[in-house]
Order: sequence, then structure tokens, then C-alpha cells
Amino acid sequence: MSVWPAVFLTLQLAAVTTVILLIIALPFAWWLATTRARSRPLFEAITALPLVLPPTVLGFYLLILMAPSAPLGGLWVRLTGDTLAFSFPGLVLASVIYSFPFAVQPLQTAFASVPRPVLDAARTLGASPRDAFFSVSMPLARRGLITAAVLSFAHTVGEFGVILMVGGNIPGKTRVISIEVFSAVETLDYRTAHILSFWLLALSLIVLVLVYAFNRRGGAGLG
Amino acid sequence: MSVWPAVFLTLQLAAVTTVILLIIALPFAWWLATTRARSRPLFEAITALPLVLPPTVLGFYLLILMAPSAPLGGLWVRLTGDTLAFSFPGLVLASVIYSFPFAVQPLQTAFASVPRPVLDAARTLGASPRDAFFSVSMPLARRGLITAAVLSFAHTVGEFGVILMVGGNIPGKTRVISIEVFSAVETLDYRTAHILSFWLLALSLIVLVLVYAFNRRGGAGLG
Amino acid sequence: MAETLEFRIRLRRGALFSLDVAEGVPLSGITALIGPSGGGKTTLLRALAGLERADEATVRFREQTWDAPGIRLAPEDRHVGFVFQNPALFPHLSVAENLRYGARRREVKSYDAIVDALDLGALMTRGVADLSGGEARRVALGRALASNPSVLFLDEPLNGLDTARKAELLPYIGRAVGEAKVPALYVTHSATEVATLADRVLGIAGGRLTGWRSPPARLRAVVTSVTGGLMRVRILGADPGQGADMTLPLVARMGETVGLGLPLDSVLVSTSDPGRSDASLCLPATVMGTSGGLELDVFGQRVTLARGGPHAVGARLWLSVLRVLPRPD
Amino acid sequence: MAETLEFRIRLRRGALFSLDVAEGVPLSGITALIGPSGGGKTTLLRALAGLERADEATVRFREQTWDAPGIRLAPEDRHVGFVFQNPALFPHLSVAENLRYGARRREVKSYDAIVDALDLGALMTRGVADLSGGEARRVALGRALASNPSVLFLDEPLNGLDTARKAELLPYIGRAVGEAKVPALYVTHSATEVATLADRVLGIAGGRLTGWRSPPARLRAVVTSVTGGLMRVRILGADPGQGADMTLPLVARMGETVGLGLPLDSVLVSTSDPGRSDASLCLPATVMGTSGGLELDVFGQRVTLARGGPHAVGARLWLSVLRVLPRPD
Amino acid sequence: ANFLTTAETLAEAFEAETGHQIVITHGSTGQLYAQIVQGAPFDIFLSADEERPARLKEEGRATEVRTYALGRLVLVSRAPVDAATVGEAVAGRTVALADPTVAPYGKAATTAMEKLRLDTATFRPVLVANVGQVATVFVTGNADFAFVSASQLPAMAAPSTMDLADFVAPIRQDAALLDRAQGNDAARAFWDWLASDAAAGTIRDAGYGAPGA
Ligand SMILES: Nc1ncnc2c1ncn2[C@@H]1O[C@H](COP(=O)(O)OP(=O)(O)OP(=O)(O)O)[C@@H](O)[C@H]1O
Ligand SMILES: Nc1ncnc2c1ncn2[C@@H]1O[C@H](COP(=O)(O)OP(=O)(O)OP(=O)(O)O)[C@@H](O)[C@H]1O
Ligand code: MOO
Ligand SMILES: [Mg+2]
Ligand SMILES: [Mg+2]
Repeated sequence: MSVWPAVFLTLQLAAVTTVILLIIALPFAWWLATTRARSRPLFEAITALPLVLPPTVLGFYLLILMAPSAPLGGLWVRLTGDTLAFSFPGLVLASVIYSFPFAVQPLQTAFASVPRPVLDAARTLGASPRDAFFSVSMPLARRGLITAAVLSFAHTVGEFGVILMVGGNIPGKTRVISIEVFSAVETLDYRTAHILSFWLLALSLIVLVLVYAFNRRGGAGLG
Repeated sequence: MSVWPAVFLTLQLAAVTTVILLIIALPFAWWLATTRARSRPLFEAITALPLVLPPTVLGFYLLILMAPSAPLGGLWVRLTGDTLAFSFPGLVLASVIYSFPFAVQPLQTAFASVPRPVLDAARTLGASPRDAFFSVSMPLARRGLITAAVLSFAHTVGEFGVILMVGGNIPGKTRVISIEVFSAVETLDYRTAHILSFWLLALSLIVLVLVYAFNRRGGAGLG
Repeated sequence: MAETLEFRIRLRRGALFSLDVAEGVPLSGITALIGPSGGGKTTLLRALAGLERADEATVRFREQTWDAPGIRLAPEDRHVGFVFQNPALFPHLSVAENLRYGARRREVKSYDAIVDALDLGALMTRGVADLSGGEARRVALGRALASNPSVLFLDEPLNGLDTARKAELLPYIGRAVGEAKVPALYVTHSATEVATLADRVLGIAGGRLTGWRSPPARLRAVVTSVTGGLMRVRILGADPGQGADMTLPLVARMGETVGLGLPLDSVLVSTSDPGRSDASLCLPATVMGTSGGLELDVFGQRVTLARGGPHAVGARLWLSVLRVLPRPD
Repeated sequence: MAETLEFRIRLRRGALFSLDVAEGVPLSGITALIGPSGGGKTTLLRALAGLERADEATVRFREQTWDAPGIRLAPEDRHVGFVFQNPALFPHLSVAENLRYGARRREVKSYDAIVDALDLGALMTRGVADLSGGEARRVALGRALASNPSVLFLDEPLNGLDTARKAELLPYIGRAVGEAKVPALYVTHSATEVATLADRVLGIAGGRLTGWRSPPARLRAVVTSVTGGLMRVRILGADPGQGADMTLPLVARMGETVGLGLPLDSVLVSTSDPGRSDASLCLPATVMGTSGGLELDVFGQRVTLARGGPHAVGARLWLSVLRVLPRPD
Repeated sequence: ANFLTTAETLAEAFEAETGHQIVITHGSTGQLYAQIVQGAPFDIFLSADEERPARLKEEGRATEVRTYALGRLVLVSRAPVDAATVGEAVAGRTVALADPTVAPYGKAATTAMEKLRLDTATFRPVLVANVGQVATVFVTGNADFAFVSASQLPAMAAPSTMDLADFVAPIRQDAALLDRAQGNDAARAFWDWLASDAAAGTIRDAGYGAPGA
């Protein structure tokens, strides 16, 4: 059985998840970092919660949520004609929820350390809050952004329990590499497990080294 | 069967893991944040690797590493008379490796944004590098420290795949809550699964809210 | 058109400091804001620029309402060119990009003149982290000027610049304000800067305005010749040979008038002619009045020195000026 | 004991700047380091304090080797009290904790005198983020002084302080250096600060030392009476009634001598007696020499003014001083 | 999980024979059950137990249920043991079995231990998620004994094996034809083909008891 559909699917899932996560996490982390709302600790805590549940259990609840009889699952069926569980969008939803804390927390740390006076300067120079966010906060929070992206991406690549549960392990549709390796280990096919793991590690290492090396070259830090 | 041994064990594992992780991750993250070594991107990438492997696969390699015939496992047997796998120390080792990136990355982001001039000031005022690290870098990296601790702790609480494999699910010794919940779901005992999950979430939420609320009160940030 | 910046602002910070000010500041030339450290100068500028929360804020700039109950114009819509006390440059951008940041957003095409005047050419490609203190300040000034502001808020903009550089930049700021008709609020602790630049002086201490001070004494002079970077000027009203000529390192056109600030601690008022001296100028003067300072007539010009001294009206005095602070008129 | 700070330092930063300096600086009183912005003043101080990597560094402080090939004393072991150009206060600590930081590590028990002199009492419990510019600078100065340094490196320490505060702090710094026998390297762009404080002046520009400048002109005076915060002094060598008495806002003991700095732009040298004037002092002087400035004899004291003027040796001149800058001797 | 390799062989044979495409999804029995209940798009469920297929039939999610294989539990070890010596041999050693609460092979292993009078206090039992992991634990050298499925033996290269047929009943692995398969000819064809002799032969070759036998 070729391993390429799984590799391709994994990368696709990780990429889509990372992009969606960053889109959601950026404004949210920024809000957390700058708000004076008294409810902030509550939101920070909720953000960390997906971490606490074992992946299979989280998957179990997600399955319940995505069932066609549940509001969300039902809505999805009505909109697309397909069930949310056992589909690629369902996998994406599960990964996004599962990796949410890894995207939000590094970003929040980074945003919190953007100096206020520099933001003020941007405003007086004609930048709207939105503009200042993109032209000042984001570049200054670059390290946090990269950490968030790397953690989200890697975590989704290695994700497994939730995906196994929500995805249904359907070849070419929801069967990702992590499950291939897992199957190989479970069926005592250690040779395949070693080979797959090796490639997984090697490819990830190359990607990560490139990301970090590029990040480093990209101009002086805040220090 | 009482759930308390599992709860207690989980908390103990998460606490020990978090403490060890912070002890290792602090100097390492600090080194990553301040070094000019050209090899830095490589170390950053390696740090993120444990994320990429599915937990069972990581567990598989850890088992290989911990076998009494392997150097590490053998050494452990000689030192303690016990095998490393299926013991609490083995679990701790696995959790530490598994959660390593979550401890290092937020800390590195935080350390990287400690202003250099402030560290210089500390030095001229009589602080050794070590002293300056504890009296300046650490407090200024507080948000990153808390993020690292929360992610490590929560991730260990929810940890599952690796523990299942390396821990051997021995009641009172290596059976943690996440495995209890998993078993409940697998044996169709959804009632127990719901109850356990609820408590896991509720307790975690309370702990996290307290951590964040406390963190917030503790003086002004860098902004 | 009401050419004023009118404000009434109240705010508190901590247990000890509160700002409670109301004033109308004419929007022509440079208004110096002076007062002791911690007096509230920075806080006032920031509040006016829309960067501080206030308990009460009513601010009108010309015909435009900046703040009023229920109204709060965003800082970016006030077109304030703010030079912060601490430069607050963008750490992720090069010097050139720092300058471009505001320029692009205000659709300013070219600011080469500013780069030249502030001598930033050699720094353009540099990051800002390694700039020296004075270099950073010049970039901050350039950044604000390049954003085509409607009004300048300058919070100790020349701090940390060397004397030569200051002497160069003072007239430059004066000219920028004068030619572009961009009024400025100028915070400074330097009497020299006040004497050179200020058209009026407002005091602030303990969060309260302490009133308008007498404007710095200044004589007007006309440019009689220009050679290289130097020009020769003669006090207006004086004839050649009356000792009212001097050479200044300022660039101006023939026939133009310049203002010569007279710093108090460099002006000796004496009852006898000191004879040959190393003063730049030694001018005869007549006492016209002594209320509210020493009012003098110098070649027909009226100057008021903030100084007492038991001089009778009509008395003839000599004014030895050791140093003048020129600025374009 | 070699009372000098001897150094030879070479380093490069970027493509354009390199520092290449070697000098022996006497370790008594205050050595001013002056030069244009970007000249390398900050870099030199930082390199001496062990905070910069250098291509070559040999530094000896008294009998102690700070840097030599293969040797590099840690910054914390050099006991340098560094006031940075940008205050660099500890953002996570209160003002009191900022002061205590260095004090505790150098086993300094009490620094109440410093807190009083810098008027920091009201700020002690505050965080440092909201301090005004001048307040932050005073805290930075206090923090360095409280750490019981062997030598002070002051990088524009009085920038952003108001004139009144400066006038208070200048003598205070002078006294701190004088009484505690802590020498200082003092970077400044202010002629006033140089005239008041400096015992010698070293120039630096473009990363090269430009040599020793003539030390500021200073007359010595003796305290003749003390009332409240004011004291009356008389120029040493003068008799009562010779116009050589003046009142100064400085605290000193009867009979003590003080130095009176003569800022160049506040001293008029004239060939005739200007008569009654608003000068603080008007002193007769005799020209003793004209090489390397105008060498004068004033009541038996020798002062050299960095000034030309075609005066013949032996000529009688008048010295009108508009402003003096006192410092404890 | 224990049947995956065999299922793949079966599917290949079936595809070669009929031209129908079979897509195999695998996971732990309990997890697959939960997915079916939540509407997973599966047609046939090859369970490792008899309880879950029965439950699916009860709930009306399955139309037919049938035993497709009889699992054989074996004990693998480093040195040969038999019923007489095993009690002594395991003393102080690590014994791996699947978690009896979630895995049928684990349950069977507990029964076997009782029959063999192995006192869990004298050795160290470790419970992992399923028989796949039990084998892994043994193969990596972390356990000295392991209760696994006979179907796993070829892949394990275990030094010695003790057949437990005398001590524990074969594990009935039931298959369910799910509701969803109605009208799916291929699913129906595979369901029928699973009961054929050809299929039984393959299943037997893999180390299982065939249901008919
Ligand atoms: N959050 C706060 N709590 C207490 N006091 C505050 C707070 N924020 C500002 N202040 C005080 O408000 C006063 C005014 O500060 P401001 O920066 O406006 O002074 P300034 O006139 O600009 O002084 P400087 O010349 O030193 O820059 C200062 O004494 C400062 O300590
Ligand atoms: N990494 C670098 N690349 C290029 N130039 C640098 C770098 N670091 C410092 N410089 C330059 O070195 C010069 C000396 O800086 P330094 O801070 O010592 O000046 P300074 O004499 O203290 O000036 P100021 O009075 O403005 O504080 C400056 O022109 C600065 O731009
Ligand atoms: O579900 Mo299993 O095949 O007994 O581990
Ligand atoms: Mg201020
Ligand atoms: Mg400097």
C-alpha cells in the first residue's frame, strides 16, 4: 500500500489546520494580551482546556457533537449533504480545537511584550488599530507567531487519538501518516514503522530547520 | 473501583513532570534565546520533534530505549534493580520527552524579549550571569514561564498514548485518569466517562483560572 | 477660523498625580511647555494626542473637535506629529522604513529634504537597535516630520544631541514650523531652546498650568550678505558702522529677516560702554519702562528682558550680547 | 598606586563605525568625555565596563587588570556604577527595589542620603513604568550611586532634567565624587555640565580620541557666611568691597572653598569698566599670556579662558560674569 | 486490531476474485463501536469480541451477526515453559497482557492466569491497550512473558510459545453486517464470501480457529 496518500493528507491537514488556527488565534491572543477585562483569566483557562482531556475522549465528545442528530452535525449535513464526522472538514475542526492552546499561548506571550510606546507611535503616524496590529504588533510578535505555527503544525502532524476517533481512518480521506505508523506498530510491522518514522522525522526536521533558520536571518530581534 | 488513586497519580505525574521540565527547559530555552551559535535552528527544530511522532510511536521508541537490554534501560536496572518501563520514573521520562517542546518554546519566546540593556544594568550592579538570570530574566519572562508550566502540566494530565504504552496501566502505579476515561469510553461505560471528564475539566478549569488570576495580580507586565 | 488648540483635561494617575488643565493655545509658531520634572508635560501632550484615558477631555483643534463628551477622535485622525521623550522607534524596521511608516500613511511622496537636514543619509539602511542615543532621536524627529502633521508635539526632541547638532537643528525646526505653517507644542528644559524657538511659553507644574511666561527677548535682523554657509546680518533699524552687524552660521536669503534670540545668561546690561570686548554685539539701548521686566529700545526695536535692576526710564544702557540664537523669521 | 584608568580598545560595528582608542585617564575627580553624536562615547564606556565584545581590549583600573589578552574580568566584578544613556530600569521592580538591587549585592546598608539628595522619597513604592522621563533618570542615577561603585560611568545622566533640578544635582554629583573619592567618567553634550563638573575634558569623534581639551576655567572662592540654603562667597585673594562677593544657592560650611565654573558664553571680557551692570561679578583682571587662550590674573588666581581677542600681555581687563557654576572643591 | 493483517490478505483475495474494492479501516474494537454508533460510514464490522456486534444488532444498527474467527490465546516467553513450570518461571518477572477492561484478549489472559494459578502478587503484570502493544512490549524486551494472539506469532519471532487452548476457550470474534450496507452489493458479497471455505482457509492459516471447525 502506498504511503503517499497518507503523507499528502497529513501535510494538507496540518497546513489547513495551522492556517485556520492562526487566523482564529491571532485576534484572540491579541485580545487576551491587551484586554483589561476581568474575565480574562477565565478565557485563558478555557483556552488551555483541550489539553486536559485525553485525545480519544476529546474525540469521543467531538463525535457526539458532530453526529447528524446533534445541532452542529445536523447543520453541516443540511449545508453540505455530507456528515461532518469522518470527513476532512471534520478532521480539520477536531485538529483546530485540539491544537488551539498551542497557537494561542505563544502568541499571547509575544503580544504582551510588544512595547506600548511603539504602538502609540504607530497610531500618531496614521495607523489605525488594525493597521498598527499588522504593521507593528505582528512583526514584533514574530517569534511567537512562528512558535505558534510550528507547534500547531507539528502537533497536527503527530496528532492521532482525536483523528483516529473523528476521522474514522478512511484511506485517502482521513488516514494520516501518524495512523499509518501507529498501525504499523500495532501490527508488529516494525520495519515499516521505522521507515515511516524516519521519514516523518527527517522531513519535519528539514522543514523546522528551514523555518528557524529563515526566522533568524529575518532581521534583528527585539533584544 | 475508586478513581482516586488514578487522580492522585495523575496529579503527581503532572507535577513531577512539570517541575523537571521547567528545570531542564529553563536553561535550555535561555541558551536558545541568547546564543549566537549557528547551530541554533537545528536545536530549535530538534526541540519540536517529539511533537511530530504519534504518541504510540514515540512510546514504541521509548520502549526500545528503556528495554533492560538497551544502554539506558540496562543502566537503570543496574542502579535501581527495577525496569524503567512500567515504572513511575519511566512514565516521568516519557512525559518529559513528550511535553518538552511545550516547555521550551514559550520560555524561549519570553527570554528573547528580555531587553539586553536591563541585563547589562544588572551586571554592572553586581549580578553574576546566574544571578541576573534569576533576578531579571526569570521575572521578566514570567508570562512565558506560566505558559510553559500550564502547557506542560495540562498536556501531561491529558497525556495518554505514550503513557498507555510505556506505563503498562498498573493501578496505583501507572494508571492515570486519562486511561481511566479511555477505558470507560472503550467499554461503553459512557456514564463514567462523562462523570470523569466533567471532573477533569472542572478541576482543571478551577486550577487554571486561579493560576491566571494570580499571575495577573502579580504586578505590571512589561507593556 | 479659530487658530487655537483649546482644551480642558482632567485625569488622575496613582494617588499623587492629577492633571487638571484648561487653556487655549494660539496655533502659530512654537509654544514652549516648560516645568519641573514630573509636572505633567508628557501626560498633557499624550492626552491631547488621544493616547491617554482621561476623566474629562474636551479638545478642539482649530474648527475640529478632537475630544468632547461622547466624542473621541482616534489618534491617527488627529494628524499630530509626535516626537516622544523616549524615541519609541519601530525596532523591526530600518531607519528608512521608520521614516516611511508615517510618510506612506499620510501620502507623503518625498522627504529627502528632511533626511538631508537631519543628516540621516548614512543611517538609512541601518536597523534602529544599534543607533547611538542622538542618532535615534534624530530619526524620531525625522519620522514625525515626514508624516506631514497638522501640528507637532515635541517632547524634549533635542535631548542627547551635541551642541553643534543642536545649533544646526534649532533653526531647522524653526524653519519647518515657520514655512510649512505647522504649529508646535514644544516641551523642553533648555533655556537655550526656549530662547531660540519659542514664540510663547506656558508653564506647568504639579499637573496645573502655571500661566504664560513672558516670551523670550528677540531682536530682528536683516541678512546683508551670504557666503557659503555663513551670512552677515544687521540689526533692523541700525546703520552700517553702528556695531550692529554680525556673522552667523545660518542659511538664509539676502534681504530676509531673522530673529535673534537673546539668552538671558549671555546678555550683559551695563551703564557704561564696556569698550572693546568679546561680545558678538554691543548695542546702545534706552530704557523705556521697567514694569514686567526691563523694556528697552534698541535701534527702534522694543525688547523686554526678564530682568530687574534699578534703571530709570530714559537711561542709556549698553547691551553686550555674548551669544545669539538665530532662527528664520 | 597607579591612579589611572589605562585602556587600549579596538572594535568594529557595522561597516562604518570602528572604535580605536588608547589613553590613560587620571582617576581623580571627573573626566568629561565629549564629542558629536555617534562619536563612540557610549560604546567606549560600555567596552570599559566589559559590556561590549572587542577585537582587542587591554584595560587596567588602578592596579587591577580588567581586560588583557586572555583575561576578561566579568562586568559585575569591575564595580562600575553605570548610569546608562537610556535608564534601563528593572521593569518588574519598584523604585525602592531598583535602588536596593545593586545596594544589596554590594552590601550597602543604607542609602537614605542618596534618596534624599535625589528626592526619590515619594517615588519609592511606585513601579518604574509610569515614571516621568526625569524621574526615571534620577532613579537610574540613584541606583548606580547606591551600589558603592569604585568608579562612575555617567552617560548623559542629567538629560531630561529641568534646570532647577540640574542646578541641585550638579553640586551633588560633584560632592559625591569628591567626598567618596569615586572618580567618574562623564559623557555630556552640555557645556554647562562640563564647566561645572569637569576636572579635565577628553574629546572623542568618529571612534577616535581627539585629545585633551583645556579644562574649564574656574575661580576659587571661600565661603564667608551661610544663611539657610544660601551662602555668601568671596573670590580667594580679594578683599571685602572689591566687588568679589556673591550669594549662591549651595550648601557648604563656613571657610570651605568652592570652585566657581565660568561658562564661556556667560563671561564678558571687556577693555573698559562696564559700570553698573547685572553681572553677578565684575572683576578686574590682568592679561598674563595669550598662547593657548587668554591667561588672566584675577586677584592673584590664574584662569585661562578658551578665547582669543587681541589683548596685549599686561593689559587691564574687566571680567563680567553673568552666571557662575559652583561646585564643592 | 489483531485481525488487521489477516483482513488485508482476505480483502486482496476477494478483490482479485470479484473485482470489488474493499476499503479497510481499523482501530480498537471499542473505538470502532463508538464510531459506528455515531454514524461512521462502515458496512461491515469485524469485532474482536461478541458483545459489541450483539449490541449493534439489538440496537438495530446491524442486520446480521456471525462469528468469523476464533482467536487463540498463546503465552510467549524467552525460555520454554509449560503448565507445570510457568508458575515458578514468572516469579519476579514482567508479564504483559492487554487491558482486560477494554480488550477481549486481555480478558482471556486473566482467565488463563487463573486456570494456571498464576498469583499476580508474585510477578509484575503490565496492562497495555491491546494485543498489538502487548507484542511490542515483549518484542522490545520490556516484558519476559506476553499473552498474545496466535495470529501475531509469525511477526514476533518469539523464542518459545505455550499454547493455552487447554486453559481458555477460544475468543469468539464476531462480525456484523451493518445497517448501512443494505443495497451495497459489494458489502453483501464480501459478507457472504467471508463465510466461504477460501476465506476460512486464510483465516486458519493466520492462526485462528475457523468458526465452522
Ligand atoms: N500610574 C501612575 N501612578 C502614579 N503616578 C503616575 C502614574 N503615571 C504617571 N504618574 C506621575 O505623573 C507625573 C507626571 O508625569 P509626566 O510624564 O507627565 O511628567 P513630565 O512633566 O513629562 O516630566 P519629565 O520632565 O520628567 O518628563 C509624574 O510624577 C509621574 O510619576
Ligand atoms: N551594529 C552596528 N552597526 C553599525 N553601526 C553601529 C553599530 N552599533 C553601533 N554603531 C554606530 O556606532 C557609533 C557609535 O555609537 P555610540 O552609541 O558609541 O555613540 P555616542 O558617541 O554615544 O553618541 P550619542 O551622543 O548620540 O549617544 C554610532 O554611529 C552607531 O550608529
Ligand atoms: O481489541 Mo484486541 O484485538 O483484543 O487488542
Ligand atoms: Mg516627560
Ligand atoms: Mg551615547
